[in-house]
Amino acid sequence: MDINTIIDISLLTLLAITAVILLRLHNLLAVVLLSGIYSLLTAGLFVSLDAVDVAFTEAAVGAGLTTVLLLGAIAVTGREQSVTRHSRILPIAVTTITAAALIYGTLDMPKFADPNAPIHTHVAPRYIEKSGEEIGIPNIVTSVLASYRGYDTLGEVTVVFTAAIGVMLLLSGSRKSKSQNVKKNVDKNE
Amino acid sequence: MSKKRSLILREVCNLIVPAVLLYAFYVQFHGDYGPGGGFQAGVIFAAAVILYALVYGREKTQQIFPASVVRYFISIGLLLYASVGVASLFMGGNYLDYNVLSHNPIHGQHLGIFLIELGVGITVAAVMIMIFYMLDEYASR
Amino acid sequence: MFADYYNYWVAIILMMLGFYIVISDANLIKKIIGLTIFQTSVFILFISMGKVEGGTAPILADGITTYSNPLPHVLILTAIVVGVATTALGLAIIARIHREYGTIDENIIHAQDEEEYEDDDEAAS
Amino acid sequence: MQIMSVLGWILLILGSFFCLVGSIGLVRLPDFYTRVHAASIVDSLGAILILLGLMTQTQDPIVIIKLVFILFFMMLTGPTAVHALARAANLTDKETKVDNH
Amino acid sequence: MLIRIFIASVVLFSLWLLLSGHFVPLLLSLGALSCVFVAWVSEKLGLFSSNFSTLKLNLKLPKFLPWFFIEVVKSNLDVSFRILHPKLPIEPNIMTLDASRHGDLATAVYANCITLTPGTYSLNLDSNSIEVHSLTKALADDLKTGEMGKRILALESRSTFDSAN
Amino acid sequence: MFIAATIAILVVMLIILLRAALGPTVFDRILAINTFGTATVLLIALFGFLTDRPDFMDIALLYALINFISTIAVLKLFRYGNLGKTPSE
Amino acid sequence: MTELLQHFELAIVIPLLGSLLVLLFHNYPQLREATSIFVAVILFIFTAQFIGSENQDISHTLFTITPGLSLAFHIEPLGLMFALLASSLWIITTVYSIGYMRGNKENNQTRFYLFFALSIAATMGIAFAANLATLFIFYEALTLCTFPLVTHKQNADAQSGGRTYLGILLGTSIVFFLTAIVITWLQAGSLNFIPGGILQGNIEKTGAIILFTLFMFGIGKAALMPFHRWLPAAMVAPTPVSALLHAVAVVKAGVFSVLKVTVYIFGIDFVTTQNASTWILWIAVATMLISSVIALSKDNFKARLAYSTISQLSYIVIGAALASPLAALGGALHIVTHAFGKITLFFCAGAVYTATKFTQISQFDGLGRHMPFTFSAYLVATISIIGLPPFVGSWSKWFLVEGSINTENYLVLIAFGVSTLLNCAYLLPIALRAFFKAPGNEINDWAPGIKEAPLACVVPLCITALATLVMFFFIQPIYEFLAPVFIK
Amino acid sequence: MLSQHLAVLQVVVPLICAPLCALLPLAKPGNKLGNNLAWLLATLVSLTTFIIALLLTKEVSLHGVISYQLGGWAPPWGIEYRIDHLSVYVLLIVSAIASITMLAARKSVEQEIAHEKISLFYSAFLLCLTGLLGIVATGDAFNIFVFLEISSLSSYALIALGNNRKALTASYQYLIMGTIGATFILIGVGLLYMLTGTLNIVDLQARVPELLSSRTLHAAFAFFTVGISLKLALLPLHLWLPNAYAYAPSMITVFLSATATKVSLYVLFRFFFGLFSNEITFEEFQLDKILLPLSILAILIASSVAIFQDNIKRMLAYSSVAQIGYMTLGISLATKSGSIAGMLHLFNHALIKGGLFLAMACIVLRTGSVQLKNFAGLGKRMPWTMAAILLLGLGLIGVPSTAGFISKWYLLIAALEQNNWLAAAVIVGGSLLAIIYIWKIVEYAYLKSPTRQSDKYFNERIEAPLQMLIPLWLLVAANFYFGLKTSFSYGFAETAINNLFL
Ligand code: NA
Ligand code: NA
Repeated sequence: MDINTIIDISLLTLLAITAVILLRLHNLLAVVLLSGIYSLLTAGLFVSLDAVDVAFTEAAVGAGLTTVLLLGAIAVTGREQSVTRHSRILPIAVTTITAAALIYGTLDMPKFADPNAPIHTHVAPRYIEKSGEEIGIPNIVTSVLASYRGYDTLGEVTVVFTAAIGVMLLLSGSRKSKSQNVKKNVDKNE
Repeated sequence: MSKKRSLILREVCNLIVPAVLLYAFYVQFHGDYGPGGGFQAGVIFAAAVILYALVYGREKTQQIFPASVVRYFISIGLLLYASVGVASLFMGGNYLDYNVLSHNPIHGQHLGIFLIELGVGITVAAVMIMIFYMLDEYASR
Repeated sequence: MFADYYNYWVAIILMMLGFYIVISDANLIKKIIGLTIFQTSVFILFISMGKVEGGTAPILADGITTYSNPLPHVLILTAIVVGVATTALGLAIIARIHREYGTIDENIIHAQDEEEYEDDDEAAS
Repeated sequence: MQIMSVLGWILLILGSFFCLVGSIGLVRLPDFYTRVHAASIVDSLGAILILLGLMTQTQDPIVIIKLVFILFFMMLTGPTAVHALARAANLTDKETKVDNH
Repeated sequence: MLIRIFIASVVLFSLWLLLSGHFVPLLLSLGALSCVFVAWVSEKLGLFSSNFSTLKLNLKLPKFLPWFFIEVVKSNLDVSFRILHPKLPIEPNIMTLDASRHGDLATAVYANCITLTPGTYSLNLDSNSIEVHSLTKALADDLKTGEMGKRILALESRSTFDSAN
Repeated sequence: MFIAATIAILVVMLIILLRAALGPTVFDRILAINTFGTATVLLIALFGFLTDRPDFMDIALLYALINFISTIAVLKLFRYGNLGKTPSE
Repeated sequence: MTELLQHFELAIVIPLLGSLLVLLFHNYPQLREATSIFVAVILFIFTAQFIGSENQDISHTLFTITPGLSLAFHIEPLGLMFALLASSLWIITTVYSIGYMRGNKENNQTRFYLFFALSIAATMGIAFAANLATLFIFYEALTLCTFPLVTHKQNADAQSGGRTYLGILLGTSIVFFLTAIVITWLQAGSLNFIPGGILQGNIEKTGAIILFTLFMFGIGKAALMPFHRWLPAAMVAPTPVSALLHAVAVVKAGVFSVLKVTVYIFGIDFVTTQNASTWILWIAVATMLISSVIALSKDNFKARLAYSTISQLSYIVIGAALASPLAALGGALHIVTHAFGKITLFFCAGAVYTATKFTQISQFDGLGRHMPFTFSAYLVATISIIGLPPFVGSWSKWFLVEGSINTENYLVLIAFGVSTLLNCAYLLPIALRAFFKAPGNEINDWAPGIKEAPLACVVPLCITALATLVMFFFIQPIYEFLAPVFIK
Repeated sequence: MLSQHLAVLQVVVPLICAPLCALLPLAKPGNKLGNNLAWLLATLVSLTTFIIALLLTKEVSLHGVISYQLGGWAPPWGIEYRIDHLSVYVLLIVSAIASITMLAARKSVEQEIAHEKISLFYSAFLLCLTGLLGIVATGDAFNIFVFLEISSLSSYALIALGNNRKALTASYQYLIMGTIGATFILIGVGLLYMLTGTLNIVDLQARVPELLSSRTLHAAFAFFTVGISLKLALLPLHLWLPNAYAYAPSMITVFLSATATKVSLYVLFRFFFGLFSNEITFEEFQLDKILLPLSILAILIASSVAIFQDNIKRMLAYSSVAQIGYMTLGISLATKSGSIAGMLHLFNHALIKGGLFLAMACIVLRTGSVQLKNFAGLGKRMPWTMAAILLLGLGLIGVPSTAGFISKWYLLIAALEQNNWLAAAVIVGGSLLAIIYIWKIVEYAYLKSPTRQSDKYFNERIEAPLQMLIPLWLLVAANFYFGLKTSFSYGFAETAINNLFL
């Protein structure tokens, strides 16, 4: 077992522990903080899986931004904790079935990190081999992100834009009371 | 007395914020070579502003980054990105085909990527700052 | 067998833990957190797919011949952004819900809604 | 070169050692205020030694510079965060004490 | 103001050069632009009023750091020993240090240094004093002798002349 | 040697996680998480060397920053119930 | 002119235009009602032009909606007969309506005349439909156009009556009729009405039985039990509506469809060879008898008439289900004879209501002396419906009886006998009461004021009553007109 | 010059105009210029997308499939826009409904949305339109996900803007379920990508057949199907829909009800028959075995629940769940004609339900409520609106000569072709239930007198403005046009499915 595998397995195990703690904790602030840890660990894992760009983003977003946003929301709602619980049977059933389906799905997966898996032999090789001459920049992820699949990224920015529009719609200004409007309108008509 | 209470924080913030802002630009413009790019830069830029707001308060932050201006940048970034595509249409290529942006395809690619990453950075930074403003303003209402 | 699929299996377990939080917890914010965990774990699954034995990060450098697959990274970058956008919007909605209902406990909100149905909901509340 | 390698070794091992000690302290010590001291070990000597150790292991000036930046950054932010944390805890404790009386 | 922006830009640009590693004209000019922009924003944000004194203070650091580093190592060893000791020999207490002679910045640095040394950390700041939590009595007494306070005061005193602006 | 240090850091992370789980106060958790962030920075830095691609220090640098901001944000929220209020008391 | 006549589908357009004019004149009641009568007359004249060309195999396809669904019309004897019946009775009913609506000072008269005209348009569509799809479209249109008429009063009764009306008619048509049409399309590849049917050789025995059953129940307007309840429910409508629509247009559209399906989709021979109709026959017989018994128990005049209608409709379904040419011919004939008889009865009910506001039979004691014309006409129509000469109703019953003998269905024969006795039992006593019983309390109070309903009411009912007598003697041309459809 | 770029312009035009719309000056009290400009822009953009869709339709009819390489990169390396009969069909529906919605929207939006948010509102609308069009136009599995999220996020925000606080909880619930759905889709896409190395749908279809025995492929299929079903609100995953539609701002309900689930259904079609194939979907995965019972339950349960709703928007929302059941029922018959019928119903239902909700918007504008008891006497007070509801209701029931009838006709044919009597019974039974709930409205409007809260007002005519009535009656006309002339609605669906089926 090489060090990569050790790190990989250790981080995954840490992630699992974090997730279980998260599940059991009901103090919102603690949950938010731990979800930050979860993100940090994930980002660490991404580094070990060679996805540095993703790790970079996950760190900035998952551990940083999301935490701040969650805290911002908690600033509104207060650190209220769950008072009631749902029944557990349905959620357990649903997750179990989903997990079973996924595990079933893994059974015919190409092995982890197998260089001959179809995923590594079709489409991707072009990016690795040709992006240097076609795009001319060393970061292949940037080449694919911004050029080969630049349209996805346009969509991604649009998603971010949408979120901003949505948040502004929801949180800015005042709520219009409907009953008042209707009265006004009826008066106008009469 | 009050000034001293958060003194450490303010001093450290004064040091860190410019560094982080600069770092954001570094990440923005070095995305071609290493990890990072417009999105990450935007987030880092926003993080710097948020840190400033945490320490000095939102109102003071909004004097320098007013919500009304940030609101425009949200659109401007996306428009920049989308109009690179429109430019390639008018220069005879398909949408977002950067090759046609310059006589040399590689130059075109560089230019295109540079512009769209800039668009991403602008929008993301503006959006994140805006969302923070909105949530915080709402909390204080 | 175990080492071949360990990444995937743990990712699945993580996904299910997140998924379970989403559907079982009554606290709206915790649900959102569960959602981010669920999604983050899906990202792990994706990134695990992209790993190549002996490969390194897909940033061209002299002397390196084996790179991990960049495409999953690109997809997940987008997915992360989508995720944070969803979270932001969800939190904004929660903020509003708290103002309107005075709580972020799903069951209490439902109870309030039910009462209102019975009262009769002339569009304005 | 050899010296640097050995030095790096020592620094890294020592750094790891202090990190471990700090984390153990974090578990062993009885209350929040004492645990802060343990956390400081990780934040100060643990981090410093490991980062210094890493600096000995590369010739790339950019990497070294970045490590310096990280170190500088951590030394700046770590105590600030701990201070803010301790102050917040302290104030909160005082408030609850006042409430109780 | 313009001067400050200029100086800051130059400093920032040197940082940029250190970080970048890619010295192509495009990146350099972008870097320059970024630095000017950041400097301008920082000025607007009012970050420089103390930043320059901090910078100057940092220039004095080389003399202070070795002593401080040794202090840090010593206290680290001490605290480590106590943590690993089966009996956990600690006697936590809180005390107040006089900082009336220190300026704002120096107080901040003083408090941070206290925090950086394991075994002690600053709990609270006051205009004239720093409240300190220490793990043992001995460490508290060490602090009370004021060695660190004096050294930090020395750091500051030589840079007070330009903190007036 | 990187391996040893890496493993040590992983163990450190595990232990810190324990404290984060145990709490008992929010401050304990914040402290643990802050320290966890430090450990992660070190892990990433080590990892860059481990895989012989040490030019990814950016990530570690970013972590240090993010870690700081979220800690400050939590504390601000805890003290003022609010993130952006000007602390003028 | 002959060019114009080629376009017999104008029979639909004329009442549509009429409805438009009614809408246009909504502020001028005189003009509005004059228009109604005028258009009715035009329609009748227009339709009558086609007598003689019914066997010329004229058909038009207006347009095709989608394969299988085309809007097409043709002229054949059965349809022309139905069209003539409806358009002629429309004239009379319009006159009657004017008297009734004014006499009772009903609201929303424009809407009434509007939907009246629309209903006639839909009926014309049914009459001339050249395929099942067209028939179905107008069948549904008729249901919808008559709904506002049924619920004319807009009160709670109207609401619940309308609900049953719409629920059953729309429900059965969508569930059974539509399904049957789709099956027909899938099996035969066509929906056209072809003499001799289109299903022969395209469907096996069980399929045929199921399909026939689906059709018979799907055509809810034929009021086979258990889907008969809409008919009594629809009696909340103003009486002219009941008269025209529930004695003529709607129910007759139902049995007309039954006949068309039997004759032109299945073919009488095919129904016979497959025994497709056997159990529908018994349901019809049961409906006939049970509804007669129910009619006996009803004191509400219109309700009794409604159950009588259900019973009489079953005669026609039996005619189709017996699957003998003569019986089917009898059924077709019964459409006409029952229409004249029953519309007279409804006119009488309306006249009584207009004159006295009485709705219950028990209130009628001695009423005949104050309203002699009305009750004489009632008596005439009753006898025609019972099937006694010299009234036209006797002919249709005769053919039906002969058909049942030919097919050796003696049980049906007996059922006819029983049903006739029941007819007598629930219809005759009303006339007897009115003429011979001593006036009840209510009439005593009212007596000086009671007189015949307005002329516009009385004249039409006299005309229709007279028609049952006249037609008895002119049965030969009607027989010759219809015979080619059934007897080769 | 732009004619060869129509495929991408279809999506990019609204995408670019959304930020432009957000840039318009915020309205200040007394100054509506910005708001009116925003409305004008959104309307023009919607009409433009409709025109582009028409041009694309012509193009596809004449020359077949349009493939457009985004960024100039050939698929599978770049993202491909791939427009065939099926996509054009849905593009037309979406853009047409968007145009109708925007033409009618101005007054309703002015009333329901806070003044200063109106330009943002239109921006969000355009984003939603962008997302929906993008999903349909793309030929790339991951790109579907991205545009799905654009449309979803904007719909969450738009739904939450409803004036009742339940709009917020509805939106939140939609957000959670929608995100779970999207994540499931992501998992599905991920597994497919893992097996094949490609994201291009055409490329995927070429590679899938040799993987049929792979259990991973089965899992991918399952996750994709469940994910889409969540977005599609297929019973029992429909929980988010009723409240979302009931409490969203009126015009948003109009738009979403007629487009959002339709686009999800499109994705299902694309996925079942374009990415996999009908053989694989039905023979290998036996999808029909699960989809059929679910569809049947959806029709019966949702229709029954609709009957008991007093909030008419909620009633119509439940009706939508039932109607989705009809569409999936068509698919689950596992035949060409079944899928054609499902597709056709997608088209017809968009017109009908869009129209019904638009009528609800008129009623909300004038009376402020869509509670059943509020409908008393509306037949007189809002004659044109109510007449439209009646006629569209007939369409929903499936009365002949309406578009709804054509759907049921083909569904029945498809069911009976298979001798599937149960399905046939459910198709017609659902219509019965529709009669009941539609007739509840009709009775209240025409047969009940208004409640006497304020006699003075309750007999006044309060007909909706022409700005809304004209679009409404356009939809009514379309309901009858497509009920009498099916050469486009059926013919195109037929070609689309024929091209898709093996
Ligand atoms: Na990048
Ligand atoms: Na310390």
